[in-house]
Amino acid sequence: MNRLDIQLPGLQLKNPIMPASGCFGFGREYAGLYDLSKLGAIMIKATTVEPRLGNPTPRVAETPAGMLNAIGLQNPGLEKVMAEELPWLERFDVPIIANVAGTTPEDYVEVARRISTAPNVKALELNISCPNVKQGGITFGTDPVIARELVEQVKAVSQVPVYVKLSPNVTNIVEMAQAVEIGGADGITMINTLLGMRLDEKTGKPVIANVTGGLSGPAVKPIALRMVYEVYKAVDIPIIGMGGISCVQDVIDFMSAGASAVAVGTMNFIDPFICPNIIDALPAKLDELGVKHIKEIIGRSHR
Amino acid sequence: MNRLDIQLPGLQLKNPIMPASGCFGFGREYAGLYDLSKLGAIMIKATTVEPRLGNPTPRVAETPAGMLNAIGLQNPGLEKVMAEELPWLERFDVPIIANVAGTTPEDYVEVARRISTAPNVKALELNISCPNVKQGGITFGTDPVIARELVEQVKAVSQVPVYVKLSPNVTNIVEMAQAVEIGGADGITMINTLLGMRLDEKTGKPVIANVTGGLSGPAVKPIALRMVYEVYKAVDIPIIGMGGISCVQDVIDFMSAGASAVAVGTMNFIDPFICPNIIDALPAKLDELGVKHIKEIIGRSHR
Amino acid sequence: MIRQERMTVVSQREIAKDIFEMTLQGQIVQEMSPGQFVHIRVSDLLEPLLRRPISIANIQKEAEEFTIIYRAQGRGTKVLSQKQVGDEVDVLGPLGNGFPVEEAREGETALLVGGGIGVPPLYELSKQLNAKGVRTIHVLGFQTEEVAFYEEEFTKLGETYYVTDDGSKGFKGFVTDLLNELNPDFNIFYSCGPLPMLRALASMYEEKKGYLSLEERMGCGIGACFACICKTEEGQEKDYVKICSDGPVFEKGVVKL
Amino acid sequence: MIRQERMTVVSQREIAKDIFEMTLQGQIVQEMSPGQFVHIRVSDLLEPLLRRPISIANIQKEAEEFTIIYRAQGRGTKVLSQKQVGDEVDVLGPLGNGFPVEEAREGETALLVGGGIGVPPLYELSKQLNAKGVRTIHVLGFQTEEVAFYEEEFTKLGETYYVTDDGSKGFKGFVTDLLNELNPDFNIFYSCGPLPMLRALASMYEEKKGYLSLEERMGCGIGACFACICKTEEGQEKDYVKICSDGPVFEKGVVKL
Ligand SMILES: Cc1cc2nc3c(=O)[nH]c(=O)nc-3n(C[C@H](O)[C@H](O)[C@H](O)COP(=O)(O)OP(=O)(O)OC[C@H]3O[C@@H](n4cnc5c(N)ncnc54)[C@H](O)[C@@H]3O)c2cc1C
Ligand SMILES: Cc1cc2nc3c(=O)[nH]c(=O)nc-3n(C[C@H](O)[C@H](O)[C@H](O)COP(=O)(O)OP(=O)(O)OC[C@H]3O[C@@H](n4cnc5c(N)ncnc54)[C@H](O)[C@@H]3O)c2cc1C
Ligand SMILES: Cc1cc2nc3c(=O)[nH]c(=O)nc-3n(C[C@H](O)[C@H](O)[C@H](O)COP(=O)(O)O)c2cc1C
Ligand SMILES: Cc1cc2nc3c(=O)[nH]c(=O)nc-3n(C[C@H](O)[C@H](O)[C@H](O)COP(=O)(O)O)c2cc1C
Ligand code: FES
Ligand code: FES
Repeated sequence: MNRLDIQLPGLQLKNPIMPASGCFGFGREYAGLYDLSKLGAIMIKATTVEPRLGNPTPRVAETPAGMLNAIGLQNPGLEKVMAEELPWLERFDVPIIANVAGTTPEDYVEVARRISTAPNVKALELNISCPNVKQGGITFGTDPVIARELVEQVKAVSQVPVYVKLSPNVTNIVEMAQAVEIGGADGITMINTLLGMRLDEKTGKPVIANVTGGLSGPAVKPIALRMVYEVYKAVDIPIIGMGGISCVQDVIDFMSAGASAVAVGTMNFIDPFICPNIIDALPAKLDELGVKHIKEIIGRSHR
Repeated sequence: MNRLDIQLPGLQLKNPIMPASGCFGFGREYAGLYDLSKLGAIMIKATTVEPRLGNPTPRVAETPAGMLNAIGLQNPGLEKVMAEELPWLERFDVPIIANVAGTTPEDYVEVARRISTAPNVKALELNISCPNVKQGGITFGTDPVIARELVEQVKAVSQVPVYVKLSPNVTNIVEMAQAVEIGGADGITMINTLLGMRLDEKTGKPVIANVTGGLSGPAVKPIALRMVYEVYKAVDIPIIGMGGISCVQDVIDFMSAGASAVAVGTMNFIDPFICPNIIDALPAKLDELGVKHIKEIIGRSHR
Repeated sequence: MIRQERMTVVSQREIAKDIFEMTLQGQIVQEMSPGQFVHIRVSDLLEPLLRRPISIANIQKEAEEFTIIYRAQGRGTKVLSQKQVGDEVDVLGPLGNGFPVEEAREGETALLVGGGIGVPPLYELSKQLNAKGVRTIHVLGFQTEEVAFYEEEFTKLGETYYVTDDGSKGFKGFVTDLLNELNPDFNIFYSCGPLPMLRALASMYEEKKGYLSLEERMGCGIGACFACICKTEEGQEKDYVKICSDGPVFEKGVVKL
Repeated sequence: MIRQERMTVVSQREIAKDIFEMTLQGQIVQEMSPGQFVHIRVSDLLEPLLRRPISIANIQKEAEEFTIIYRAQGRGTKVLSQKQVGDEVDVLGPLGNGFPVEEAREGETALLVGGGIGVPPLYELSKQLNAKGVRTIHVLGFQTEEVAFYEEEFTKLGETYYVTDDGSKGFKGFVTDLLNELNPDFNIFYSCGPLPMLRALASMYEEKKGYLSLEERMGCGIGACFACICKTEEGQEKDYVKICSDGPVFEKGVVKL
């Protein structure tokens, strides 16, 4: 019996563990370390219509139990992702979730229309929450009306279910979640990074060339968990939870709060084997909790 | 020459270091450890009109490089604070900043009117950002119009300058800062805690009896720093910065970002001598940075 | 007086499954009394962040040493269990008000009831009671034999009974079950352990003088943060007490259990 | 192949002010070459969080040992400097593409120019160049004598010049000043150090074949996170390279300095 499989709109997951977008490139580097078919799914790096070079360096900085990044959606562009990255990933038995980004609604629509036709892309993740680009990105993620409209437009063209990635940089996360649900989202992924900053000790100037960066890693876990907990109560679509996951217990925590699956971001950099290690550790954890299938954990905080 | 003194509305600070509200009680416990006259100021625990017993326990939980609390504004009430705590604190040569909380605007006004008459209370800190009480608290801190009106009412009765403590749980911190500035605030203190959660590993239920708690400690520093940086650019009133300060470098960081003084919260629990230790370490740090007076550091990130 | 000291690890060993006994050396030992606790920073890094409250289990003033016995289960105590002889540990203490040894008089009998990691502070208490001529009876409850400890040490000081949930050591059941059977004759009792045990004891020995040591999650450990509040019974002077600074030991009847 | 290994500290000593030399033992040593680096997790706790990239300074395959030389200045390297012999350290490596030893032929002369903590990888490089009969000239720049290291080691391998900002050791000034005076005769140069130094060298020896090792803040260290991007010069195949996986060593003229 598979004690870990999870069915979600568009996604047949062997297990609920996947690397988060932007923390795993297009899989090539980690494929040198372990068999990617082991993963529940892969969330690939944000893709935009045109290739992007991203922000100037330094792009990362360390913070207490966390890190800041301002990569700025660097990616080879839709054509190259379609022609090279996605076909390469077909060798693995793993569903791909394509992270879709853009500057205008038209950008999102264009990427969604095309990328949703790739055979191994089983779902889209609308990135309306990247804090590191001047236009688009987070502005779509902080206004419920704009977010809803964008989701509607993308849903109209996508061949696969659409998940929307929420930004934590809002007063009311529930309002955002409900807006994208009304817009037709098939699921929610959360959370993206929190806007933060680090200063150079000598000069006092921002370390990150882009001034601010997105905070991720274990430091943000309590915030992410609270938001998943709140959103779970307020919507009927499934949640893929993320934000600071660093061990098998964190997976249990996010699923307890209401996530149906989880993504691991930053910790891939610290422990490149973290995803397979967590997958291997899950059955023993379920035994410890006296649970037959991991599904039984979903939402238990609320029961 | 005093290289550390800072003048702020109502406050002649020997140095820019003070314990944050709620992390130092009314000073009695720390007075057993060191001479409180050493501190730049003391921000006392939130005071409400009536005594409050606060939330059920557990009230604290640990998180990566941070902690959650849901004390719930427990305090002995205005009468007792006026009759016992403030007079007791008069033995120290240190200005007191009284943290004012309430459920209704009338509560705030009542506490502000009375407590601002105490001889050693040199400023008020309007707590419109406590995430741990059902009514009042954070609702005042997330709506700019309500915040502005509350500040106006309190300003009308207070005998001393009024600082407003901002909540980080908002989409737009600058908007909140500008609103309280227009309302007549003499200064801003920021940030209060971020709403977070921890689950019990076995049961999956929230550890904090109040379900959610306020996240503080080093984990939140990058967020706090970013917000101070943004607000400094947008307002003309001084900022007292806080959020995760754990060492002398953090003080330099907050002041570089634009704070005129800082408060240390959570780290008092981990290192009860942190405030005097930081004060002692500041002159050497200024030498290292080639700076004569700490004032020169304020806002240097922006120059 | 409460002090913060970098103390040196003199010994560290696993005395039962996941149960460690660690001895630390330093000056604050001079001010310690039984039932008090220390607040330990397990790492100089920022994670794990909070100090851990651990009871004082054995005090040796001449050697400037004291011993703690703790279960390495969570993140912080696991880090603590990795310390080696010679390492330094940041200790804040001694904290709180311990067991009043003076309430038992020479020639009297004291019943000491401990449960799990509530057992350690009873050891120093028993030592001091015996030193002043008080007879001690020890009733010590554990989940299983695997996690039980200090049999020899307690037996040397007085009559000692073990109780385990599964009967793997000593009597099977709850400590209160054994006490019902044993029906010991005593003048005063002292106890530390899980809340249900303390509750059962308090109602079982309503007529007796007794002292209970409580636990709560802590922030500061010194009375400043209001994390460790416990409501008091009707009729007490204050509505609440702080476990860290008013306790952790309270006379039976003071706090709402 | 990149692997993650818990390696054992075999030695650790301060060889200059705040400069530590640490030797680690483990299997991944077998796959290391000069100019590559390792990504080190300094603590198993969650703070400091990120790995630290450190160059491989000396490889001893028979002993399964390699050596790093690092400056303990920031938070993470300070924690690393507290490790003791016998402690384990989590190492990811070997990473990146190192110095091409094969580009220098027997009988030729290689100029090795290092600045500060850019000096360490040149040591293993020089060892391997000398082993295949390449003559090496070392020009090593430091801020002051206090932080200079490995004089004996480099001198054994070839002509060695020290340059310090304040003249406290060797020549006073920049390495390029000394090179201008020295005007050495060489076939190829290899360099690692601060960007201004690399820039000056690249323009000074425009005609020569040269390899430069770059630095950037890193996330993953393996090419996945796009943290360590560097733009390339016009006419290169790609617009950018990743310092961690395409570099850290690049032929002069490939990347925009
Ligand atoms: C006054 C007092 C004396 C104690 N004496 C002992 C003793 O002698 N031996 C012993 O093994 N244990 C003792 N405990 C319990 C001990 O403090 C906890 O087991 C320990 O803090 C758990 O930390 P952790 O790193 O293992 O767990 P984690 O899960 O990492 O702890 C996370 C946070 O929760 C707190 N916490 C978790 N469980 C408890 C608990 N049961 N009580 C209080 N805080 C908790 C931790 O302090 C920490 O802040 C005592 C507790 C108190 C209040
Ligand atoms: C390929 C490569 C090889 C290196 N080899 C060596 C070596 O052999 N010896 C040596 O002493 N140093 C070397 N460095 C520099 C070394 O990585 C940094 O000095 C170190 O990471 C700083 O960490 P910290 O804990 O001292 O500082 P912190 O200030 O705590 O570092 C905070 C964060 O910034 C990063 N960071 C800070 N400074 C640098 C820097 N100069 N380069 C890259 N990241 C930085 C850290 O890795 C960390 O993520 C190398 C760097 C690279 C990229
Ligand atoms: C270096 C880096 C790059 C990221 N790039 C993207 C991205 O392209 N698209 C996206 O939706 N999220 C991106 N994220 C956010 C992560 O997918 C994730 O939501 C966030 O980091 C929280 O998870 P974590 O704490 O496990 O890292 C990135 C995060 C990091 C650290
Ligand atoms: C236990 C605890 C109690 C607090 N009580 C109050 C309070 O009564 N009033 C208030 O304005 N802020 C309160 N705060 C927030 C702190 O004053 C401070 O804004 C916050 O903790 C961030 O700073 P830090 O990271 O240094 O702790 C409390 C924080 C903690 C941890
Ligand atoms: S732990 Fe802070 S008051 Fe008791
Ligand atoms: S450090 Fe991640 S791509 Fe180079």
